[in-house]
Amino acid sequence: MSELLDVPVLSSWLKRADELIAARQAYLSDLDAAIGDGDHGANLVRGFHAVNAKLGTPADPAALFKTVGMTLIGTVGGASGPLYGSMFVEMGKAAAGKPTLDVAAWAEVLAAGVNGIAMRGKALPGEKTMLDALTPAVAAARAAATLPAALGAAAEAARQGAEATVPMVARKGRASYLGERSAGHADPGATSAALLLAALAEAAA
Amino acid sequence: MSELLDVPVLSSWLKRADELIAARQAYLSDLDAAIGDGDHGANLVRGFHAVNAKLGTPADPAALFKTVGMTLIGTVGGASGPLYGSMFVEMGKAAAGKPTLDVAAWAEVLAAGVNGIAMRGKALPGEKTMLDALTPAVAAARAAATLPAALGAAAEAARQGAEATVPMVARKGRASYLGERSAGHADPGATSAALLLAALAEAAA
Amino acid sequence: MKKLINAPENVVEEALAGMAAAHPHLLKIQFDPNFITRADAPVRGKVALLSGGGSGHEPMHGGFVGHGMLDAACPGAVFTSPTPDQILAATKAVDGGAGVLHIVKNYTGDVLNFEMAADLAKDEGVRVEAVIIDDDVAVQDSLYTAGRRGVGGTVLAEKICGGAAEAGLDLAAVAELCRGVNANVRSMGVALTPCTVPHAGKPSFTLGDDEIEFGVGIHGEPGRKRIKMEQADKIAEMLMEPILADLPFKSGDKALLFVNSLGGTPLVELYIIYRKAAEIAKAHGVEIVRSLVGPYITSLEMAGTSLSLLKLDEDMLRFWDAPVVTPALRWGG
Amino acid sequence: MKKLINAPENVVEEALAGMAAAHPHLLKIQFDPNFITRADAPVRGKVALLSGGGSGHEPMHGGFVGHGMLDAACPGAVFTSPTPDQILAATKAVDGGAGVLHIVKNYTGDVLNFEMAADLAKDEGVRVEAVIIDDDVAVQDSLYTAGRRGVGGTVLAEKICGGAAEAGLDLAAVAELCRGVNANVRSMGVALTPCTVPHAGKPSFTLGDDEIEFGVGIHGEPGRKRIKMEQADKIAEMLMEPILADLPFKSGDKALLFVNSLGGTPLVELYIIYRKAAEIAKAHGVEIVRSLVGPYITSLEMAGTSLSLLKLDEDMLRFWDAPVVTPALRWGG
Ligand SMILES: Nc1ncnc2c1ncn2[C@@H]1O[C@H](COP(=O)(O)OP(=O)(O)O)[C@@H](O)[C@H]1O
Ligand SMILES: Nc1ncnc2c1ncn2[C@@H]1O[C@H](COP(=O)(O)OP(=O)(O)O)[C@@H](O)[C@H]1O
Ligand SMILES: [Mg+2]
Ligand SMILES: [Mg+2]
Ligand SMILES: [Mg+2]
Ligand SMILES: [Mg+2]
Repeated sequence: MSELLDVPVLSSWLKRADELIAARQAYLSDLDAAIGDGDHGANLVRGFHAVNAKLGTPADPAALFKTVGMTLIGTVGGASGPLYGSMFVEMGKAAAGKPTLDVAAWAEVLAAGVNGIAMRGKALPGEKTMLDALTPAVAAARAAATLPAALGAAAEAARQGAEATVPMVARKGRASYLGERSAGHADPGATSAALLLAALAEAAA
Repeated sequence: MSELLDVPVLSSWLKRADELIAARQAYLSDLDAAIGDGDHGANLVRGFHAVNAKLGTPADPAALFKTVGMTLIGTVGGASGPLYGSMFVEMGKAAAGKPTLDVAAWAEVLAAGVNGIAMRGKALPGEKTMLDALTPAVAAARAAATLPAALGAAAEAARQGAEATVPMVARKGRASYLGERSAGHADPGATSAALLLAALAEAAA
Repeated sequence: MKKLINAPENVVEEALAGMAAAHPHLLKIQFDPNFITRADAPVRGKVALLSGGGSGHEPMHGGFVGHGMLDAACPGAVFTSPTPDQILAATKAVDGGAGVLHIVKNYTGDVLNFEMAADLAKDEGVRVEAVIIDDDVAVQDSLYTAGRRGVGGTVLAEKICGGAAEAGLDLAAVAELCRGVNANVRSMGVALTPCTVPHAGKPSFTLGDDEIEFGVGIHGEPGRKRIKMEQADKIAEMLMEPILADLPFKSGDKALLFVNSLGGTPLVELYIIYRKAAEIAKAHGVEIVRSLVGPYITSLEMAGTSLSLLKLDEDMLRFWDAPVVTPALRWGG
Repeated sequence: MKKLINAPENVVEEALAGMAAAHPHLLKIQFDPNFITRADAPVRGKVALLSGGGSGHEPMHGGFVGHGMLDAACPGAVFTSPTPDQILAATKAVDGGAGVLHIVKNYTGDVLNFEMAADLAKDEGVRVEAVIIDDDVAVQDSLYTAGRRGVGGTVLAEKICGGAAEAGLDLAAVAELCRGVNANVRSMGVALTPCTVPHAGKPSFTLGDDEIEFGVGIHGEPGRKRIKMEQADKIAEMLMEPILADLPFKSGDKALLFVNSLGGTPLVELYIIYRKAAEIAKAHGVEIVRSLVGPYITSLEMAGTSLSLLKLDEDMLRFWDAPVVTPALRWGG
């Protein structure tokens, strides 16, 4: 595994993300049906299919992230479209001018993306959203010394973060309407966020 | 058992008819659901409840039959309302001036009633309608020597006539829309007609 | 059975009370016998239009009472035709001196009850004409049946004749127009699920998860055949084919296409069907110049659709476009 | 899942094509990005009204496009909010120089997508105001949630603001009126059955034969509580009580009562509910001066109803009565 993320690796990330999400579509939608409206799987499948169809051969990571972000914004809809879209748009801004990303750069790019979600959604960790997977992933990436370690640790932190949403009471998004009844189910957005980071770790391996 | 039908016996007939129909409401409606629209039981329950509520103490059989006929016409609706209504209205006309009915008079009153149905519905025996129970009942009543024999034979003939509708293909009423698919089910109107004549035999016994 | 009702025996009366409360400016409602008239009935000198039938097909007919459509509607029990006393009372209530047209769907029960009522009304000096609507091509051989059923074409006949009566046509002319609409409209329906009549308490028939009832009647009467579920485009084809063949519709005809929900089928699906049905009509050379899409003649909560295609002449088009102000159809007024 | 569709992924586009075919005089429909505008858009000098949201709630919003109501509607995938590019394109298409009001139902997805679109439109020089509708009293504590959901009140806001825009009010005034409608309307719904989103292929939740979901959302979101089935009168009481208490409605208030079908509940049941709800309002001293009864904001084929009660002032009443010519609401035009 290389110490740098470049356009080919990032492209294969998005391909793997598409595969993983398609494979887990029903599961994601079931999670959403339990505490939301049951479309999260379909929303992301639509988005990541479109991303892979549109991607082409971007000049650099910044261009790649921007295309991904704009495509997600234009095809996903729902809450997750603007949120994941903003994440990639912000990642694109943070990656500006960098032909490749080393471990430190990647941690900061990811942090910028996650911050984009937090700004757009006005959410904090602990409110049972995708942030509960992504915030620990940023911390794990920042703490790692090598890129492989960072990707693996981020994926694992996101997985645990998603799991940790199970007992939480939702305060943001559709699940919040349920109040206490939202506890006992994993958050679909946190679960899909963990899948995205798992896809990256696999793609870069 | 008396050799004459008078107002008290005829009144108890209608009471017994109401009971029998209420007890078989679901069965009648199920028969109607199979080849029609499933309301025959409810239609007749509504009608015979109303008849018993309205009946009072009519002056003679003619008045009694007329009240029954008009009440059925005013409360049953559907095909069976005008048909059974016409039957009783015609029975009233045929019974005019007779304080009691002996076996011969009863056979002719019944015949007039059944003819009323045939005229109103423009139907012939063999078309899978209430006429298939009632026409043989008229013949049986006419052939009997005593009133008890006439009532028993008419009830039995109607029962067999209703059973005989099972293989028939409907040519009249809602069941006719089914064409060949109407075969294999007893006609609900023939079945309720047999119940009416059974109620009379029981009430007069 | 989960329904927003109190007791099954009160469904019709309570719904009528709700209609009266919701539409005080449009409707007057009488109980025992039950009938609905437009608020300004009788309209002097105008031919009055009266229709009726079992309840459970709402908005038909009560929702079509008002300026430009029906003068009166007589609701029977659910799926059961009204009784002659209702029809008689309504007929007398709306007669404005120019006579009353009874628009009757061809079901034995409806025909018999309307016949009795018309006889009684005539005895009382009211001029009555009756037109029987029988537009359902699902029932094929009319020699051996009670004849074709009256379905979606009824809605179109009521609107068009309502416009004509408002325009001042006399009883014979409105009746003639009504017969003309009936002669030029063909309909066919399909059910995806049964419905449950409140007093029956259970579904009127059963359908497998992958079965549909093709040619179903509006009372849940079994249809032409039970077939496997198909895609919307195929179903639109299967409905349009016998409709087009039956009149027959010819290239150059102008027509109104009515895509109706039987109750449980949502609008989004009706538009998918509309798209294909209009395409088929076009391919056949029939120009669709007017449309109606929605739940107008329903079977309680039954899922499914019916298509009606009406060949329009100038008069029908003009009276279709004429103002109508009723709870369920309203424009131009 | 038995539905009159072809492929789940084509539902929205095919239904739009059907709408375009059925209503050529009223609507123009654009694809990719998908949006619906009134046929005469942009209307010079008039404030334009735009709304949107997931598909599956028909006739909302596309059925409300036309003279006197919306200038544009943006349909997302079924139950999924539309995307900013749709909203941006529609905003530009209907801006007649007087600015565009975005009427947004309060769901995170809708709010975020409309926000992004409004930012982009402003960057391109279009004046945009957004009003968030949040009338659903089922969601109680708004400090710990995404806030109350936008439901039936949306339909009323769109009609009333459409009338105001047609009358020449400017963007600030129409937006202010819209906020006023939202501040004076309260809604609550109950589901008797779930619905099935085509691309999910199975019911969005499950309910026992004797259970209902009280306070359900229009996307099948679980509601306040799951309770045993009750009679219609009791359900009307349970819906009206929190609605009346919340504004609170006071004796002497004039109001509009909107009894909505979530899709699968037939009109006859809505009128039974209407009857009791109007009775309760009256007992509370609230005078119902206008009504709306029917399937206007639906959740596919879900059985159930929602009630909305809007306290009317003179302006709202006048703009409610103003002419409207859309596929789903039409009068006076
Ligand atoms: N305000 C918010 N901030 C961050 N994430 C959010 C917010 N609201 C919702 N989400 C995330 O979005 C997910 C739902 O996405 P999705 O189902 O696609 O959209 P919708 O709720 O509009 O149907 C939730 O599981 C949650 O993780
Ligand atoms: N033309 C007819 N002549 C005689 N009997 C008829 C005719 N049409 C229908 N019937 C009888 O009426 C019965 C149906 O009655 P019912 O269910 O109450 O009315 P509907 O068919 O209007 O729902 C049939 O079973 C049949 O016996
Ligand atoms: Mg969702
Ligand atoms: Mg029947
Ligand atoms: Mg019947
Ligand atoms: Mg959604």
